[in-house]
Amino acid sequence: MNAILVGVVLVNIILALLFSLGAAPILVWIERRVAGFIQDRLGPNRCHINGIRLGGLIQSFADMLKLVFKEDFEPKSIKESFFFSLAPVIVFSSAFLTFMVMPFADDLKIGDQIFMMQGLPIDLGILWFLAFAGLSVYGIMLGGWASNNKYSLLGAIRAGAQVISYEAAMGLSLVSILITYGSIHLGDMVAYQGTLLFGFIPAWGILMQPLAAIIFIVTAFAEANRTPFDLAEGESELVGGFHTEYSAMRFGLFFVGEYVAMSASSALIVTLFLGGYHLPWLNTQVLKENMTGVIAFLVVVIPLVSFLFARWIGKNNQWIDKENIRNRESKILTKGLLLINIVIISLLVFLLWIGLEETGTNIATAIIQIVTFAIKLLLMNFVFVWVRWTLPRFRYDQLQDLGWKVLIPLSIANIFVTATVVVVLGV
Amino acid sequence: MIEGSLFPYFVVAMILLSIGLLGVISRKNIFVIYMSIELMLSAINLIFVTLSNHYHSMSSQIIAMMVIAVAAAEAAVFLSLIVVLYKRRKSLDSDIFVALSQKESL
Amino acid sequence: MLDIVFFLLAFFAIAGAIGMILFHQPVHSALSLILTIIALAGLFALLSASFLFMVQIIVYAGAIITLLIFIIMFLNVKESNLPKEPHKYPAMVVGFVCLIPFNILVLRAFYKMPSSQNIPLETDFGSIKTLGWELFNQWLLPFELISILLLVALIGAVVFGRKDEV
Amino acid sequence: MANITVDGKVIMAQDGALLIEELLANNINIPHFCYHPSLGKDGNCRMCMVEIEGQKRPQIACDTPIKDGMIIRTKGANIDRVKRSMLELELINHPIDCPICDQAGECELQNYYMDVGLYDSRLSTPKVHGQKRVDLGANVVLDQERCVLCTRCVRFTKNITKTNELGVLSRADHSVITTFPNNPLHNPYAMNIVDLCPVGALTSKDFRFKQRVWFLKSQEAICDRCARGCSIFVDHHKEKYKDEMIYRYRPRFNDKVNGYFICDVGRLSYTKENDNRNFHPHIRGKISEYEYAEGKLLRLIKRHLSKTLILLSSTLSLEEMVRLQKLTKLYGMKLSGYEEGNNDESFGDTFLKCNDLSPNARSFKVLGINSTKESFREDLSAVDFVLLVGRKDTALVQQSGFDKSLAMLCAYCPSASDELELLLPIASHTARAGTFINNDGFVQYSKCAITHNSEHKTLLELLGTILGDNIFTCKDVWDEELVAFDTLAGIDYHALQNTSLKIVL
Amino acid sequence: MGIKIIKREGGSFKDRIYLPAILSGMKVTFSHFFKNLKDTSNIKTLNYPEEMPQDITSRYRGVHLLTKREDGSERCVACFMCATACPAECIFIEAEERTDGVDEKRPKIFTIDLLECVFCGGCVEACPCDAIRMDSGIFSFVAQKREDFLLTKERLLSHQSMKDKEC
Repeated sequence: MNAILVGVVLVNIILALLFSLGAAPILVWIERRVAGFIQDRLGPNRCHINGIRLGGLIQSFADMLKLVFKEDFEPKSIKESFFFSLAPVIVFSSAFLTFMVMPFADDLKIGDQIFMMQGLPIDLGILWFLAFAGLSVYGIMLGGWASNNKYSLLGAIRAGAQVISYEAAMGLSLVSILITYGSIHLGDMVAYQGTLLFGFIPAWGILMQPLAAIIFIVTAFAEANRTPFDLAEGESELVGGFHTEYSAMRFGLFFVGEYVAMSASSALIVTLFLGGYHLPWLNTQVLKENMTGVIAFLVVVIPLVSFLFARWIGKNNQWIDKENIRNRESKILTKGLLLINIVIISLLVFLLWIGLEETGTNIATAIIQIVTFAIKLLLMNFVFVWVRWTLPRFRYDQLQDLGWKVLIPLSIANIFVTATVVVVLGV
Repeated sequence: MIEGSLFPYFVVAMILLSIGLLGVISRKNIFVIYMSIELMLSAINLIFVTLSNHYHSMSSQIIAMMVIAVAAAEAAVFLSLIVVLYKRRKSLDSDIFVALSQKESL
Repeated sequence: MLDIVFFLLAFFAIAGAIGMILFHQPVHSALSLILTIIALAGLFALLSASFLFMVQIIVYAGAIITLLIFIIMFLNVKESNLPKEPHKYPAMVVGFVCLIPFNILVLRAFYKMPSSQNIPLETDFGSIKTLGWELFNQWLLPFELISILLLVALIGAVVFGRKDEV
Repeated sequence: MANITVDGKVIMAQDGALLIEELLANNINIPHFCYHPSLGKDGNCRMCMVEIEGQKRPQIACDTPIKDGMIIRTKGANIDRVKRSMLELELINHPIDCPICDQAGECELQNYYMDVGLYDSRLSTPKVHGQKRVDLGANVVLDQERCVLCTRCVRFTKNITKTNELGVLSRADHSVITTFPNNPLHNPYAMNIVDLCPVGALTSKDFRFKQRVWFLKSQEAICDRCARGCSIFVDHHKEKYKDEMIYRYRPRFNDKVNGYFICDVGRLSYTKENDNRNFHPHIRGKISEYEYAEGKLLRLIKRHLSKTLILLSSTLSLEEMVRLQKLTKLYGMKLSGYEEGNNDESFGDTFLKCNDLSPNARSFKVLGINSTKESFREDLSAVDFVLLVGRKDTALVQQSGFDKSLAMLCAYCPSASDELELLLPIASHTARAGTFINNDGFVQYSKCAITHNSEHKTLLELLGTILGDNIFTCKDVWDEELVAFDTLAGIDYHALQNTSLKIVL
Repeated sequence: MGIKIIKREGGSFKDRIYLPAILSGMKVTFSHFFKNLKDTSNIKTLNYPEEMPQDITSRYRGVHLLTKREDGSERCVACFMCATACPAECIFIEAEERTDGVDEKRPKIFTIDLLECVFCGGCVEACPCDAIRMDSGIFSFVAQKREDFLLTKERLLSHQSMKDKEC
């Protein structure tokens, strides 16, 4: 039993690490490739390990490696060396800790033990996110202040004012969501979203609380310092903003921290508004009941998707020079895909054949929900990237106007409306 | 030895309270004075929360929460006051602000 | 285990507080105050006040001290604008000596307190639900008063911050 | 006196003087090649045409005496056409090799061509080619094609140096300037013809192709080669990533001292300003930081104080000397200006060069600095520490039997420095301003102060630090110290800026 | 003259809530993304250095070259016009006397610091002898050391003009 406990906790921690830290290079890659495609360019596609490019994903690892081995330069003008080093650590760790409470799947029941599928099994839920999102601004402000550089300081002050003002709107928009769900626990919220509205529409947050969803998504962009709210590092006017003076891994921590924060924001948006780990119309209970059908469906769908993907690879993953080692990649990838398919399909068929017990069903449900959550997370991250390469940056007064004059009144109005509806309906 | 006994929490709270008092007494930097006051409020909060744990009563926690709310209100007023004062006097010395009531001296 | 956690948190809280009153630069003081605040939040968590733990971090660390640091940076205080404090350490020593009897008095009172009932706390003690229930049933009037206080403080801050006032 | 009207403006002029002189004196632009104030009129270039009321044709201004009531036009369609025609004539055989020509940028022909209106040649006949590189001797190279035959050079050798090396050979458009067989240009003022030549025909072998003149910046200075103290321009330029280089000295008109000319030796003495300038301070033969060496100098002086002899050079400026004198008086040091080998009987002549090679030895007399051999010997025997300032003749001191501490402040790198306690570089002659008194008693101010990469301090700055009285510039020295000298009464710093002032020695 | 009053845009409710505009912008970017994801062959990116740009004309302002006379010697007479015209001051010339009878003067040293050059073409305009040109067609100049970016006279002379290559 104890082995199961350790195993599940380990799996949880590894998953949290994978979704946050492991996502960083992938997100960097997505950012670059999506930017490339949106702008009719290719994006990074050159870096390879023995011919394997994975569409340019290797480039991210190469860049990480570069950041690790670069000279960790500290300008002479910096007097507060300790705070200068501390700042990226704060940014990174607060972003990282934020992610730790996101539920990847419904509570897992093995035997008679129930496990929360989170990195840290704390049921503080949404408050945890608010707390650490607020702390991450210390890193930015300290970094900017300790850099002893006017650009950095301006960037830090901008970031500070921005986070303080948007936190208010974010908290207020959350209140109406809390009223709707009637809980602060993320698990309860996701469970609520597994139910059906009027019997046929999934009761996802974005449908229940569209206004709160918009406000929350906007403020989440601002909290993660992403375009169109990335004034703290507005390179057109502030060089690099708060991280102007940083280099090597200290810059790397800021860099990764930004992506982890973005990932955490995405995870929260998914959890609050996009049904969390639920597939539409398939909440945990339904999924468990129809596990056989789902597996049968997967047996059919996975090879089909893989086949289409292999065709896409064959068409688009050619290298200009036919003799080059990089040109072998398509064949290797196709073969690899085939191998994975055979393994997964045979496993699934085997499972279908022997039939699943209760624990097996629970684990299978958890796996499906984790995959669902991962896909939703990835799509939400894609939205972040997509927005970045579509929208221009705000001017600073516009940013504050939007925060104080639009979002806060709107969210307060939303609270009123929601509360009224809840009281009237007597839910 | 600690578990079950809440006395160490009171000790910590009293030490923090004393340090806050010392800060108010000895420092002239108006920011530090403000922070010392905040520290004292926090120390009192710790006493309240410990008492709440001691008496199994939520009321002390609610009082602690209200203290935090008062601290937030204080922060808003105090910081806006400091900004105005600093812009006029270019100093953070609390001795300079003794003439706060005399309008013509500002 | 909990003892170690308590000692660590207590150490950080006191170290932060001492640093706060000793540092000359207000930014350093504010940063060491954060250490105290977060350590105090940890102590709250140890006392099973989980909601207050979050509130402490969100409101104190996340908002008040952020605002404080923001203002310190915003004012761009130079070394020459900081007050000279020649009597800092003597005043502290004198204050310390004066405070010893007071502390002993208060701590004796706490020590004499009847020991707590040795019943374990309810599982949801300090959670948001129980706290909210208590707050909106028995403390409704103080809660509203606090709301008014916050509103007044907000208006006061806006009035101070008005340009034509200066 | 006569009243003349030039372009509608009435000018008071000397009756009977040459018209061109008065026009140039009134800053009226009048093109001319052959006329030169020091050489007089010749009237062969015909460039200085003006219209005179009452005369049928345009007249040359350089050969027209002024009469009262003359009405003259230097502008207008007619005169422009005449000027243009003259220029076209000059340019028939002139090669278009301005890119190669050293004169480009300060060429009068180029300027007039630009003034008169750019046009293409109307001639289809080929140009007459001459020799491109005729070595006339004495550092002068002639390009016969570029010559406009103004004969300034010929007249210079005839009238000024009276050596008559140059003449005009052949006729019509084959006429060339040349030397006579076996009689190359050979006189100590020969390079002045390079300055005289209005076009690029005569170029200096020394400056040839070294630098384009439009890059050069000119500063006024006084030549320190001999006691004459001719006025010169220092032409210098700082190329990117390189140090300031002085490319040439040019004579600066000064009617009191040198007129329009300087001697070739003085002209070529600029090389000493470029060579051996960037050397490091040495302490006992080891390279040292400048600040440290400066501190060492201070310590050496403090250690010895009244046991110090300061041997100053006659190349120092008046200001530096008076400051050194103040230093010695303040601490009871000895001061001597005794030098050997400053008199070269073979150097002088009757024109500009003089036998006395010290640029500023007269100042010793003005300030009352002892420069006799006897007192030098006497002082030397009484001291422990000798500081050579601006000079490097350690041999003089050592031969006199002195074997104690020896330090040196000098502007040019000496050969050996091992036996020296301290060797500290100071700014050289063109790197600092200063006042010099020439052998006729003219007090002259040399303004040229070029900043070099090495950033060696000037002697005045060093002394200002040592004395600690914040007097660092020549102006301050004049205001604070030099006013006290009776000999210099009536001379002040501002008056010196533009003129040479005579004092009675 | 009538004053033309242009209607101020952005006043309507649809404009003021911004979201439709944001969504339409996102639609545009997504359509690009999806088109390129579906078929990367439409992307115009060249896989440099495997693929080289083919559209460099002789008017392309590339790395400098020094032209030669018929006898193969340098055309440059070291007149410093290019150095005078250069806004980046990246041309370093040292002149010397030329004694072979072709001309009088030539550059002993002619160095262009490509790290400082801004490729403005001012030197080409200024040259009276058509001695310096930028039509070498070299659009990329790579080196491993700073010294290698100092183009010496020999290297400048060795660059081939596009115009010469064509004929």
